[in-house]
Amino acid sequence: SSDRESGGGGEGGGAAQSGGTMVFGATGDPAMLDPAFGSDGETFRVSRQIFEGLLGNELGGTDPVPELAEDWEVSEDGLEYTFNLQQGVQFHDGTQFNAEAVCFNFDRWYNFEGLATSPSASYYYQAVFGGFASTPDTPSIYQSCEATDENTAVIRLTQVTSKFPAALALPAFSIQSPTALQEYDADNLSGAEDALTYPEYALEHPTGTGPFRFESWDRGNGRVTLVRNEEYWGEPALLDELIIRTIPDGNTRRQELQAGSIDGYDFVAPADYQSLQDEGLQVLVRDPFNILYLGFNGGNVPGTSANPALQDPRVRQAIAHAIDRDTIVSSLLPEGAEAAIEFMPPTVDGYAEDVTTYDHDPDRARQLLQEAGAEGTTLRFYYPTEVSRPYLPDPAAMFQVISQNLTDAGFTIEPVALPWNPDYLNAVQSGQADIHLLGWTGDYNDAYNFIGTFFAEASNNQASAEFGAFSAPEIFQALARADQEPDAATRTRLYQEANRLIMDYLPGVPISHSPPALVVAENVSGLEPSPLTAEVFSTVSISE
Amino acid sequence: MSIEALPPEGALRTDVPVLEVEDLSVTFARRGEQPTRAVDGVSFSVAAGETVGLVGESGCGKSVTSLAVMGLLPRRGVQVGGSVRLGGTELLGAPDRTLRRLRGAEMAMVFQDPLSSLNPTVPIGTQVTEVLVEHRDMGKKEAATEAAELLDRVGIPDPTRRLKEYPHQLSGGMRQRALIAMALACSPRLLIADEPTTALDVTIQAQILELLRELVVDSGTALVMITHDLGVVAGLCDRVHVMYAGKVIETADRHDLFARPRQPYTGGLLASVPRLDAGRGIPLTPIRGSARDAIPWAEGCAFAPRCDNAQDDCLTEVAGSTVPLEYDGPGRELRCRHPLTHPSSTAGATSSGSTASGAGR
Amino acid sequence: MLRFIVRRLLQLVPILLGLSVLLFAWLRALPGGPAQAALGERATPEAIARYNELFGLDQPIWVQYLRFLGRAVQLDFGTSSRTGRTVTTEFLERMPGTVELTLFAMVFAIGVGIPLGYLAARRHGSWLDSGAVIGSLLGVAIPVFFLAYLLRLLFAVELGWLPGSGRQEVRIDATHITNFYVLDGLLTREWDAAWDALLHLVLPGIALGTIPLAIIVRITRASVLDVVNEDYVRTANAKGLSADTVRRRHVIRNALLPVSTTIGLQTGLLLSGAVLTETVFAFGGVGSAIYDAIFTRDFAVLQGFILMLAVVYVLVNLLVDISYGLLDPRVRVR
Amino acid sequence: MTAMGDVRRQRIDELAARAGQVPEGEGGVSLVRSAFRRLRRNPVAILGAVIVVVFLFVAAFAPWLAPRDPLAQTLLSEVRPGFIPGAQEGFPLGADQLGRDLLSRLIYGSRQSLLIGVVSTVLGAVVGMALGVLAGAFGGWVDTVVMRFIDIILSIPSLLMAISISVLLGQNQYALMIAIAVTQVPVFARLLRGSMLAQRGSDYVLAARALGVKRGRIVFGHVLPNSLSPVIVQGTLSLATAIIEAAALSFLGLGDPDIARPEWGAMLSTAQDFLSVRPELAVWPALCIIVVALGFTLLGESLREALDPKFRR
Amino acid sequence: MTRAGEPLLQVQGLQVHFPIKRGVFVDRTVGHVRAVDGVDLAIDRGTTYGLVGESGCGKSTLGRAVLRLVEPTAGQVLFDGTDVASLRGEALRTMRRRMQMVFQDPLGSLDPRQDVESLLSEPLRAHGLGGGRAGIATRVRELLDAVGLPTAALRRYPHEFSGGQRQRIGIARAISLEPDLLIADEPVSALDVSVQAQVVNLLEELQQRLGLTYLVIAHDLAVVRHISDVVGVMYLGSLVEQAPSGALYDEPLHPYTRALMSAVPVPDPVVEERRERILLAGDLPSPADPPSGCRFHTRCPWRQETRCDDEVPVLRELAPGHLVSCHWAEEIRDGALQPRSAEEVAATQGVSVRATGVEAIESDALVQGLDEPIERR
Ligand SMILES: Nc1ncnc2c1ncn2[C@@H]1O[C@H](COP(=O)(O)OP(=O)(O)OP(=O)(O)O)[C@@H](O)[C@H]1O
Ligand SMILES: Nc1ncnc2c1ncn2[C@@H]1O[C@H](COP(=O)(O)OP(=O)(O)OP(=O)(O)O)[C@@H](O)[C@H]1O
Ligand SMILES: [Mg+2]
Ligand SMILES: [Mg+2]
Ligand code: NI
Repeated sequence: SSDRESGGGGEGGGAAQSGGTMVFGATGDPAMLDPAFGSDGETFRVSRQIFEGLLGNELGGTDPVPELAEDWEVSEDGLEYTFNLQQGVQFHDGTQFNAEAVCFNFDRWYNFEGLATSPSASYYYQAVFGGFASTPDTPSIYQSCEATDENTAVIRLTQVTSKFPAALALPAFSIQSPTALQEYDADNLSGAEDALTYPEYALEHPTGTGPFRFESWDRGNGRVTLVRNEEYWGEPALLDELIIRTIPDGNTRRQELQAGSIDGYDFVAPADYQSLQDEGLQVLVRDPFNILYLGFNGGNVPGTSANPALQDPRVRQAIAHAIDRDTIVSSLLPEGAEAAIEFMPPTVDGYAEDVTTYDHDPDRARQLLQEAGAEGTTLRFYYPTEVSRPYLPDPAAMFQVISQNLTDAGFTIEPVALPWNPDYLNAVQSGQADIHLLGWTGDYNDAYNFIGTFFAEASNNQASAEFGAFSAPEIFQALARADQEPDAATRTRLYQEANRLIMDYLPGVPISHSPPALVVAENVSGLEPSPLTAEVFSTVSISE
Repeated sequence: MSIEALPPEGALRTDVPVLEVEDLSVTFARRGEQPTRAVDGVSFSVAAGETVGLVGESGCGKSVTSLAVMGLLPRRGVQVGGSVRLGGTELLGAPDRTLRRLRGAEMAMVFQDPLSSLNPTVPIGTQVTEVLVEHRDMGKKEAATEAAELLDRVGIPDPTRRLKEYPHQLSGGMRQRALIAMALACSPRLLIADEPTTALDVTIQAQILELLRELVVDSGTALVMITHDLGVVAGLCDRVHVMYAGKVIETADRHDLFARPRQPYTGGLLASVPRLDAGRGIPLTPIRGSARDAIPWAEGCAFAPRCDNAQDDCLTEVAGSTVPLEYDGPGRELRCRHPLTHPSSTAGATSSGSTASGAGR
Repeated sequence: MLRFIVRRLLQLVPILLGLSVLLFAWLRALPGGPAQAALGERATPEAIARYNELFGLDQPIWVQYLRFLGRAVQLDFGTSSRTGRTVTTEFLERMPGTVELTLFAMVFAIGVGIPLGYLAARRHGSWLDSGAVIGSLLGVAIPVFFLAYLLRLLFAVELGWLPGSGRQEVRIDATHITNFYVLDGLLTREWDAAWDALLHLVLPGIALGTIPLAIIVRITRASVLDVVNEDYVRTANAKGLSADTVRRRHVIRNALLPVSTTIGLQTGLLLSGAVLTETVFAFGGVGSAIYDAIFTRDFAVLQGFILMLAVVYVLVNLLVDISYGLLDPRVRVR
Repeated sequence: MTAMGDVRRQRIDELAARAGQVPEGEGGVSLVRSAFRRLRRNPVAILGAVIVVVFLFVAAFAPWLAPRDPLAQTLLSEVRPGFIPGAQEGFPLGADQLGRDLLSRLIYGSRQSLLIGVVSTVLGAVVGMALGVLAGAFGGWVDTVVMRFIDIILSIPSLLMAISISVLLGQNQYALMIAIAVTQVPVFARLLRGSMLAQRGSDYVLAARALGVKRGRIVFGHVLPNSLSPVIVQGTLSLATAIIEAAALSFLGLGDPDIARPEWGAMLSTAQDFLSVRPELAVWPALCIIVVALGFTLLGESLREALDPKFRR
Repeated sequence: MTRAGEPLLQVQGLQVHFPIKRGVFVDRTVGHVRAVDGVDLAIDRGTTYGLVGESGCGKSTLGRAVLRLVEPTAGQVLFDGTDVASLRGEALRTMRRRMQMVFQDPLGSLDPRQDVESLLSEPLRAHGLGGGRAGIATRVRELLDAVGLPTAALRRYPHEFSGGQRQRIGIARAISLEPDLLIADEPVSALDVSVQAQVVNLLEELQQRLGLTYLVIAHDLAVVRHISDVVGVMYLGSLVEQAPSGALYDEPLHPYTRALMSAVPVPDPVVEERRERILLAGDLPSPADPPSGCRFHTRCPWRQETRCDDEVPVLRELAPGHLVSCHWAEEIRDGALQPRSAEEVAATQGVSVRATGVEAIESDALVQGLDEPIERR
């Protein structure tokens, strides 16, 4: 059967017409090219073309679908997953893809040592699986991987989690060539003084099974070149070549597309949607799969001092009533954006229609504030600079409008602006802000990926520092129960319950779900926008 | 001198004075400012082998006169009137090309400050040879040999080495010699020296003056010597023109002038200079005020405010009429209504200073 | 001359030492310190402690400094936290672009500035003069990034004559040997690549070159105005030299002396100061690398780049001094 | 003697008496005053001064001149992505991307921009001059140490320096001012030192020493005041540079964190995102920056000319 | 304070050497400019001592060293019995009150920002003289009167005056402290002849009126002779001859003085024509590297094979008050030795004579460029 498959691949390669070269404008260079160490969008944008995981995402959707695994079964207790693998798949270096390769990758992650175990290296592994073999103190939900035969891999977990297996669609869990990983010393992260040095594998030899092969990375010119994988096991890519070019400045990206130097770009400013369309360019709007919120500081992070007024639910409610979400959505966010009533988008299972809502009502806000005796409360309002996120295209504008709303309701705002990464994230996640703007784009379709990330119980019975380590046992319990519930319907109900609890408690104000967009030139076809911002370019073609 | 160096309109004539300046006037008119007349109706002539001195205090228009003769005044904002003829050829209004051909070849000039007058970034050699190349059609090599000879002639030791040096490597005296060498490169018929020794020490000044003296004697060059040092004039010039506020106010042969100055101004100048051969304590009798105190010639005699002989007719009632320059005995001209009188004897020349009617302080 | 060069090179030592202290202190003084700077999105205090231990950041400060210095002497400035490659590699990869850009900008500024300044001086008071003066004032007053947009809007988007960003058309598959793209194109005889790389220099080069252009125009003009009034120019005219000789040998030569100093200073500034232009034109040089480093808090890169740029800057100025010595015999040093 | 003669005689006496007297006229014209006079006659200077004065006036009286509250997002509800309300009744230049009156923001913006320019220049000048005085007055090893320090600062390109400082001090308008000020320090220090060293060698300083004037008085009473003119010129030019540099820092995202507070640089850099929608949003603040910078530069250049001893009579 | 017999100022073995520095980190001294190299002189009260010599021979430096405006390297300056060289701080400042200076460049020596009133009252205030505001005001008017300037000048600034008037202001300032000694460093050489005479007259008049003692420095021999009682001739940092002015003119003994004297043009054609001229060869040698033996031997028309090149001549008194430092002074006076022409001297000496001012200024373009107002971005 493998003969047939590879023959087919060869045929496909021969039959594919010359699809030309596409140049796509990205906002930054990838950090490196080994997705196991990646956590940022630009790294994943490249990874997704080179690599595939056991699962992938539904084209244009958020649901996990089989990719390198043809299908899978879960044991009754939800702890054992059996994956039946695609046959006749080869890595770009010619290595055969099989169950051993799969287990090699799982074992690789589990056995990371030293610097590879630092959060800056293997963030997603730690977020999904917890600890490593080398860190017995931190429990890991991964137990083992077994290649029961050439095409069957069995993965055992120590604990049930709703994240699994959906999380396997994340590029971080792409299956990479064991030969190449070994040959190029993939796990050998070294570090001098204050930075990680990546091994040769991650810089020069990423080897996967995907529709494109890595060709070159020209850092000086900010260009990653991928070429079609002629041996691809599935439908081969139409493009001969895909070049991902770094253009940090949004205006430059737009002008370059207008000038025809690039064929498309990501992070389109909402203001430009219309004018780009008028020029005949295609603006591809993704379905919103994100949440923007204004986080409050619960005031329990040691070593920080939040405004104590925020402990008072009435003050929190006042803030929620002060914000004019409808105007924000209509004026600052692209068409298709929605005001949010809870901390996850409606398309995710577990969304509750009937949570407590807080309408725009400045008078009510003032009244609540008065009741709480907190008129004129000064709030340190953190917002990020130099960044455009799918859920927050223009942080400065958002900040200004919300801050004006709050001022109108009787608050005093003390603005703090910090560059996004790492300053802003560090400050906000260590509980330094009174209120802050942040959001989240779902990694896969799972409620826990949203509200669990925000409000699950961390150490010493408190929520994460981002929300000021507030303590709400009923929310924690509800989330934990839901996460460990193997039955899907029950789980959904439990998550809905959790959402209601959260919106009653009001640890922050959910603001909006915003549809980010890509734009491509007129002659580009076949690019399917993905709500996860996980576009795959193999279906894209470009005409003269 | 080669034929090519001559202007095409015809050879410079030798039967006329080398330089004739007639009624030369120069007016500076800067935008937004009152026009100033720096030189006002100056006339003089210089014959071959003759040395003519222009003396006067600072700012009286000596340099402007010389620059006007050379055609070196800036075009913009300057009006030059009158006539300047070199060997019979009119220079005022002559095209730039003609002037350039004459300058350096037929007439040359030596300036006051030898350092700033030399280009600091070009070797002395080049600055000398460029004249030769320009006017005498010499090749580089030939010019260099000739330049070395010139430097030797003006008394610069080791000329071949000096040719490669830059102005700042030369001493003041040598710089001035180098400038003179450049001026002499084409054996010009007219040499104008504008205070060539003012910046130099006396011992060096003596060397330079000796050089100029030899030059006039040996080659018959006509020399216009501009200076404010009456001593230099006394030793070098045949005829002397004393200038004040842009006009010549007295002209005389050297001996006459020093023996019997007629203009109170000339007298005053002579009485102001301490003399080496006069004893200690003989008081100087200076002119009062300074050159800034001149009145416009149009109101009469510019010197009147500082003059002790001034009478009411030194100011004219008709605006624009001035005290004229008039014949005052053989070879003399004078612009004064109340000149100094001298006892008829021309003997006691050495005491000429005391004959000036002493006043001042 | 050699003595002079050695002397100037030795003078670099205290500057670099002082600079390294300053930079080191700066890095330590930053809120959160290097650990926070390096650790990613959701770092815990434990992770930070682990990190500090790992990299010896728990040692006394002077031990840290000496170690830093020891490595800096060997041109080891650590590793970029963003790319994971050594700072030195990054620098060597980025510098050629900046050098190319700077050279282009200076060639533009000199090529246009000196003739324009000279003409303005010769036509002192004419409309050309006023135009040059006003233009040069505007050149300094206009924010570079705004100018960059205008230039690109006009020449890249509207007219489509010139590429608007990057160092080379990405679709061209050029071979890179030295990372000087124009040079590489010539070396490998990929003429189209060389030409394309050159075209990519035009717009950023012009944007970057405006300020030096403005300054050169003004200094040339002022300097020519000064020189034409010098005594030695009068002497040259008195010697009856042709107008051309006077201009070439006596006016321009001397007028260019102060200009040459400016050119050197400006080159030094450009080599290290192209942050804005490179960012706006997505030009892969040192400036855009620094920009990225700032916002990703890539301190190793910032520190290393600033130090190395300071060396470049001082070296350029040394070159200027030497060339000035060659141009002006008065300051020629024995 | 005629009557006419008498008059003339009198005139002669008058003239004679005046010869050697001090010149007539109002007199007592100090160099500063005479420089000022020359300045007044220079049309370029007047143009510069008018620009500067107009903007200072606008900044001072912004609350009275601005038709609206520059912070009020009055027209926000009309704003749509890709559409920003243009000029209309009560909004002569239209609104910005948050529905605020552009004209009012430009008017208020002059305050912040000029404030940043002035404060950072003054700060830079004061510190730089203090260093310069230290080096210029004491000479010797003090001079060496100060100048080496200055060399170190100078070897860091100014924008990088400003960036490093804003990174260090965090993002606020004081950090911005300090950052710009620091980049000005070496210029002022060198300038003043150079100028003081030149003055120190002059004869009048020697004369003061010979007269037994105390050292402090020589430095502060003679050397310093006479060394100031290049500093004043540089100060004026630096104002322009500071305003532009502030704009650049805003553009790089290192500006004032309270971006609601109108400031031209910040307005220009945010407007870059709306170039395709309403280019005027960028053009107006850019024009303001250019014109103010031009004003200061013109003034500075004419000051330089006016104070240049070459032009003194 | 009235030790009448004693000279007011006595200078003994005064040396001023300026180090020539060069170095990598720290400047090392690689040589010395011997600006003043062992000068002895004495000035009696109420008399004028005139100092002449070519440019660069150290006249100004000597004058400044007397006032301690430059530090002497060696030697003594006894002013009224006190060694000025040993004074420090306040004592020196007070002592300076009694010695004042008039400068060559009248404009440069006046602070352009001060008006005349402030210029004249500053020294009074610095020394606490004049007695209060009103006292100072009257004193200032007196001073103006003394130098022949109207009170209208008070409110004016130096640039508004003519050269001669500025020099008068300089003189008024110098005499404001009622000094005993006035050092005038080329007080008239920047002025026009007529103005020069006015200033010379003023100086003489003030001397008579105030009983001042003058040290007048000039390069113009005629001026020096005109106002001095005793004239000293300097060459390369040392005195070569000193004599009462009449004696010096009548019978210059040193070859250099003779040459100098013969070089001064006299405004009288008759004299000029008769005058014998002794031309000197070459220029003044560099004081950093002065010739051995007699400093003048490289240019001396009377140079002899013996002694001149290697033996330093001492200042000998040949006639009462007439000192000269020449090995062959008597022979020259008596006509026993004949001078050679400049060409001959130059030929025998070769061209080893290095001119002054050859020292290149080491220019740090980086430093210098930045001292100008510049734009940086
Ligand atoms: N370029 C000029 N523009 C305006 N006025 C000028 C210019 N050049 C000279 N003058 C004026 O012309 C007058 C005569 O100047 P000139 O230089 O000829 O004097 P001088 O006799 O050579 O004086 P000195 O002895 O100082 O050289 C002066 O009053 C001067 O101010
Ligand atoms: N501060 C100084 N440092 C170094 N050398 C100096 C200094 N001052 C003077 N000299 C040198 O000392 C020598 C004597 O200078 P001085 O000024 O005393 O000469 P001078 O006789 O007054 O000359 P002039 O007639 O030109 O004024 C000169 O060679 C000069 O270069
Ligand atoms: Mg003159
Ligand atoms: Mg002197
Ligand atoms: Ni007479």
